[in-house]
Amino acid sequence: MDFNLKEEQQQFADALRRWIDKDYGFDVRHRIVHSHSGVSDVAWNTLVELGMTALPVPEEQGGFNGSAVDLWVVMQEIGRGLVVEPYFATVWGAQFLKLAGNQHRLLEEVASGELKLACALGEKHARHELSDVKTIASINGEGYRIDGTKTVVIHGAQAGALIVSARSAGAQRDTNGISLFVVPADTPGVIVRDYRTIDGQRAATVQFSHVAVPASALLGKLGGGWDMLDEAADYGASLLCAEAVGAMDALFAATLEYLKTRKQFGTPIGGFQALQHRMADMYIHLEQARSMAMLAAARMSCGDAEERRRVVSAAKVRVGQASRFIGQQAVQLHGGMGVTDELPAAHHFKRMAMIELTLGDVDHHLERFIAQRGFQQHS
Amino acid sequence: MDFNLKEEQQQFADALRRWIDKDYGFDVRHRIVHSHSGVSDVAWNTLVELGMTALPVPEEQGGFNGSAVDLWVVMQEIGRGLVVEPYFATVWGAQFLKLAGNQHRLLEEVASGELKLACALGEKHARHELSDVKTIASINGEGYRIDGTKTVVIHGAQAGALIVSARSAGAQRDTNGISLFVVPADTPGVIVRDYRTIDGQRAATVQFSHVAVPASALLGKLGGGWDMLDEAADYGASLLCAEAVGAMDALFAATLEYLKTRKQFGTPIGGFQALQHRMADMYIHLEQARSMAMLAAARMSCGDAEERRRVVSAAKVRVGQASRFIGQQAVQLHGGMGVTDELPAAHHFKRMAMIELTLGDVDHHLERFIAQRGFQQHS
Amino acid sequence: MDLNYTAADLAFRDAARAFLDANLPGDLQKKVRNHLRLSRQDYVRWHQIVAKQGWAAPAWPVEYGGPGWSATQRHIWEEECARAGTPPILPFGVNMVAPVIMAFGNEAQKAHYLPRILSCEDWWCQGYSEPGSGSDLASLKTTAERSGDHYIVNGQKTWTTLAQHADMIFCLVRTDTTVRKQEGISFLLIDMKTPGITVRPIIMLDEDHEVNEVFFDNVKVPVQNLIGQENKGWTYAKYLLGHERTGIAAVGRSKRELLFLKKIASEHYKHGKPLLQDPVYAAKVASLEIELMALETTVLRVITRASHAPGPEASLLKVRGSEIQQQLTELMVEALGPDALPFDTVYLEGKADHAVTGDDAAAPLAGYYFNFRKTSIYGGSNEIQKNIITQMILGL
Amino acid sequence: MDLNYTAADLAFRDAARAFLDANLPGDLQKKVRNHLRLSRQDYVRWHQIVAKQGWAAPAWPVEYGGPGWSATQRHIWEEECARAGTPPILPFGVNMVAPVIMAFGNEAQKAHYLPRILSCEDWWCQGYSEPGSGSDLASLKTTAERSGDHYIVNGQKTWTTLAQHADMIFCLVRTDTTVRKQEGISFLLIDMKTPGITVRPIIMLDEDHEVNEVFFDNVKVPVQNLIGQENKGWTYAKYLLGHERTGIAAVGRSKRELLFLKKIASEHYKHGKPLLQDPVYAAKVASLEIELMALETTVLRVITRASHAPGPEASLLKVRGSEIQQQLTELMVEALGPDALPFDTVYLEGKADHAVTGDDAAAPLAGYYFNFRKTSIYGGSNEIQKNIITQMILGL
Repeated sequence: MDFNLKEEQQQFADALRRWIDKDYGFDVRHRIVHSHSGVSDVAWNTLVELGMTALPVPEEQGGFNGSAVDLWVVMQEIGRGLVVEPYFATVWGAQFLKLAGNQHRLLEEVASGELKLACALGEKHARHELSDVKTIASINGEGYRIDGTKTVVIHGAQAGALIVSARSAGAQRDTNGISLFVVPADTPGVIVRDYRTIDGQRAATVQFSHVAVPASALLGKLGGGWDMLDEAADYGASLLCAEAVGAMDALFAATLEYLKTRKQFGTPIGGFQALQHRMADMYIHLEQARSMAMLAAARMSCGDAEERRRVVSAAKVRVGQASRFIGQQAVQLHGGMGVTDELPAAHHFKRMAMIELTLGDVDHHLERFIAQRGFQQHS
Repeated sequence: MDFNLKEEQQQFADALRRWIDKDYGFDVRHRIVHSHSGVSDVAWNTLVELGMTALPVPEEQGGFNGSAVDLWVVMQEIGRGLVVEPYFATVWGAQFLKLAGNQHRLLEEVASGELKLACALGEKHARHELSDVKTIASINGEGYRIDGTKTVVIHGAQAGALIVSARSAGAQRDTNGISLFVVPADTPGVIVRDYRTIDGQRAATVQFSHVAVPASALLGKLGGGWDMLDEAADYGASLLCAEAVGAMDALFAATLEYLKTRKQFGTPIGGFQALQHRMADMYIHLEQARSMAMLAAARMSCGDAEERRRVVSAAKVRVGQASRFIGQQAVQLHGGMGVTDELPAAHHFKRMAMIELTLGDVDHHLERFIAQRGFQQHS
Repeated sequence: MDLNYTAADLAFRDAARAFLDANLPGDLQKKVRNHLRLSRQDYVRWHQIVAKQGWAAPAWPVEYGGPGWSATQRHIWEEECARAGTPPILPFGVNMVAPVIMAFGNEAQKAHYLPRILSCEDWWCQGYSEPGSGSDLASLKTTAERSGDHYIVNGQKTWTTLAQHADMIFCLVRTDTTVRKQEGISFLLIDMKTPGITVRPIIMLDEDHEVNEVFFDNVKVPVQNLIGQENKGWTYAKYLLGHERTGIAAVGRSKRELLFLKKIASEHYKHGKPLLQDPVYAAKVASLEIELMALETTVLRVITRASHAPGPEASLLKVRGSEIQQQLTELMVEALGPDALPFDTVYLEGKADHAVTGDDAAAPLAGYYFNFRKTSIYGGSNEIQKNIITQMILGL
Repeated sequence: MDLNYTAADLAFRDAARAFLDANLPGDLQKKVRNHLRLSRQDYVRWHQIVAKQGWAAPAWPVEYGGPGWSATQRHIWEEECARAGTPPILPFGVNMVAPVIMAFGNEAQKAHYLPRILSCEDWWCQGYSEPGSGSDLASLKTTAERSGDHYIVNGQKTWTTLAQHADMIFCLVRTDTTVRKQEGISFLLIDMKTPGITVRPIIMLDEDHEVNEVFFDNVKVPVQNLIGQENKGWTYAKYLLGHERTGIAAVGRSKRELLFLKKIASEHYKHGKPLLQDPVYAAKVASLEIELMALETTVLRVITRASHAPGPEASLLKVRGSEIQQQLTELMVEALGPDALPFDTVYLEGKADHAVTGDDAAAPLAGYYFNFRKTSIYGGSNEIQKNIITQMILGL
């Protein structure tokens, strides 16, 4: 058993962190967030140059064939640096293409940085349930026609192509009958409404009105998309866990520094035992969350779907609990400064809180953990 | 609105407390708990002399016609003093007789202290659900026959008569079809197995084998006992809330005293801020629990069954939460001494924990609170 | 012990409710209930409606224009305002500087300021905190040096709520640097239009402009703006801290928000059913509702005590009250799930009829959650409140 | 990063499991799994079975009779013992006094004591805490005055686990009262049969006799029983404190208890269905199971770090490990509901085949819950552990 990173992994992380420290500081990010587009081409191009977009792509398509653990290392830095470019959305979307297995051209474009992706899976009223799909896919000549509306599509307006779930059979909440498609964003009938999210990112409402796609747009089997969706969602959740751990690391360090420097009653506030013990509790949360996030990344490709679901749900739960505790307490310990827009602390807190609500919150994943067969066993 | 006690109420409480302070100290109680019978006739007689058994009984039957609030005052002192005599069981049982309305002779015996009561309501597998009744009541000539086994009957072996729930119709968990009886403990076929409970009290398994009772033993209507059972259970729960608040008061005071006197690192441990803030949290729990317990006692006879259920369940929840927090933290703050048999602290903790499990725990009452119509309303 | 309102109390409640039904403008009510941002005009408009009725300062003595209500009646009025969803009557004038002027101001100050506070002609803000003095307020550094008929004020205040709208600020300033820190502080009233005052916005984490820094650069303040005696300001500040603090529990507001939470949780789904019917989620709501019931009872226990004004028990109300408010916002955001992410400042400012996603109820809630982290920080952080409980109640 | 056991580790695990299957007596296993009280003979019997296999002291160097296992193997062995439900190998000899003797004892001491520890010929107990010195251990008052070839020991130790069974006690004693409190302490081995020693039981809140007070009244201890140098005892004690502390997380035991909890919760009902299927209860169990999964991974992170022995991170493991153990017992009692109340010491002591209520699984659990409040107090209370984290890891 070995918890150490490989040298190449460490190098990837170091390169990314160096760039963030140098060129993606708090003010730079602030300007990007408040710009019209909400993302920066310059920043994206740097991510491409650093090999980040090639990392998840198979070697055959010009990538580095990075594992979930490789991506875990990168996503931590993304979280630490509060990077708002559509990296997560693209890597997550690429996982669908990899699982589908017939999307070499698009993966090449992902690797080269030409193509950004977004996953249009959620719908109004579905909340965290990805099988709650009303969007319809119907047979349309040789291809398919898609109709419906997807909500809170992360970086939906910045993507060149969208991964879309649609129902080709079954009732509204059935896992059977769900089909997955990859749809170019400029396909007629795709209407994207871009907006800011409160954590400084972008999302969109994406409406599909009589959207005609060719047969080649189908990922996997018609009506048999659930297993792929479930696995890719786990992959996405494990990336978000890594991002959250990175954000927590940064927030924890900033809070510790604040406790050492901020004085009240003539002494650094870090000298007050009630605050010390709160920091100790935060430290324990952080390390426990880190352990679960590592385990989830390591088990992503274990080949046992129940074990994967168990561990990813456990990680999303534990990281969510830690995010809430560390986020809220870090703000509290920062006092008034913690609730202003002026310190990175508040932005880490906001990002962590929104990760909690993305791809299943604590209660959703507790329930999923409980639903796995192993939970009821007691011998 | 007035939260003050009336003078007579205060006098009852004071008299009881004076006796406990003087004659029912820690060592006296220890000897009683470890005696063969587990209760003391001397102590019981004193309770009778102080008017405690007459308190809940209507004036017509020689009592003081005390309200739930009057009993609340007394039960606090019982909790503070960790009194192990079957006072709660008797007062609770008397409430059934009062609600039934045709049991004057027995109520007179309760008032005079001759008769102790116990409520044989729980069954194996029912946990907190008092409607989960397998014990059968069948027609038997002019009267009834009772067959079944009741478990964890508080002070079952010390009682002269038992209040028994039995099913005369309906399925195992129906509220309809439950009948209530009062059965003399010496009735042939009643087999009582006495044992200690971990909080220093007594309970019993009570088996009913072909127990024949006359028609006059029926309390209320045949098969229509549920409303009475539900109301009397709320009455019992509110008494237990008061007892728990009394125990918490005593435990809180003892812990505060310990923090002021116990020294470590050359200073009273009450000087450590982490412990100070824990005590502040305990104080808040205590006052919030006290508020809810008062409200429950005050609402017991409000005439609105849903409001009564709502408030009593809320009180049992809040008192349960406070009991757990204050109990566990008091032990922790006492350090090693807290986990020994040698200080009252541990005994208050144990009693509070067992009250949590009696007449519905936190989750049971949360669920009952949610089940009331008002909960889902939002305008 | 009788835990019911008297018939007189109930009649008072009906009267309050009838007044609110008749006089609370629908557009203001909608803004408040839906968590939209209020403009200066919104606050002033409501204050003047209430002032016209003679109810703008419930705690003031009748001689100054108060309605002469009992503590219970004041509580009922607060409850009813919260229930209806009125804009708040801001405390800085009515509940903070006014009691100090009444207790320690001279007759000229009373005659000038109190009617203008009551009518909202002057909008007041509070100049207490400084960048280096938060919880340790007495360490403040802003100085006021006597120069003829004026004080010359230099320094900086911070966390000054809605200073951008204010006509007047009451400040704690240091008038003697040679003595123990509590003994060199004075209480000064300053016109915000005086040259040398600069207000810089502090943007909150929900991008709202709610608080400010206020800079004083050789600001000339007439000596007649001094309250009471020079160097006695700390006494007046402490007097104020002990004043009228039960409202801090925000029970009425939280009761309204609980209903809003239940509405949100009835309109968002889990497994195709309203989330409020999910056992795990419902248990959290129920637990919070019970905590709020308990707090309401605790508040009533405190205010109906004939003997004296709320003392250190107010710290309990502050701690639990702020936690309940925060948990309500947490559970709202949890109910929304991903729908909490969209952020639409245009809608929040009232400049669009609907939120960008079309979900008007959801749009403000994530910001509300983040913003309300302040409730456990301001007005004496919950850590400070626990220190007060420790010292004043527990004697540790 | 590879979070799987190696093939060699797995083979080791199989061997351990096979040994336990073949050698753990069924009656002992049943007692442990069902939370019954263990007799002296139970402990000794199991120790001797393991010692015969050469595995009684996994962390000892091979030269003294250790098996030469890696940290990962030791972890696996602990896991497998916990999983099977073996009585514990008590730490006072093997893991506490033995490392000190190895590091600081002389050759005669090593030759005499170590084999007797390994074989359990000597039962050791620990004389550290005193009534006035709990968390502040260095303030201890028990004195040892040199008198010829002996020390004369006077004073009192407390919380001495299972001293009623012990042959030997290792003590921290004060040999110099004139210096800083840490500098006048010596480390002494004392035969429990020496005249002047009195053992008084302390009864725990579950009425178990687990700890004791030990009184020393002019107890003559030969000087050759001194470990290392006089007045250097504090150094040896600190060495011991840093030694082999990952077991303190009790992950293996908690995994077994989690299964027991699930069993209990499957056999007790809510609304006619197994409680483990109730969403609210199941969420609590799941949350705890996840915390335990996380802790197991954290333990593995710590022990597989090649560089050095666990440092202050052990405090994290202690805090969370003890909390998990406590929560498991809480959830067990909650599952029982009223069935937790019956208390049957006759059955707990193994003097009856069945509990008075007939519910053997339930009978010990309330006592277990109460007793396990100790886990956050002993071995350095969780408050002390947080102080360590604060100082050693956070640098506050």
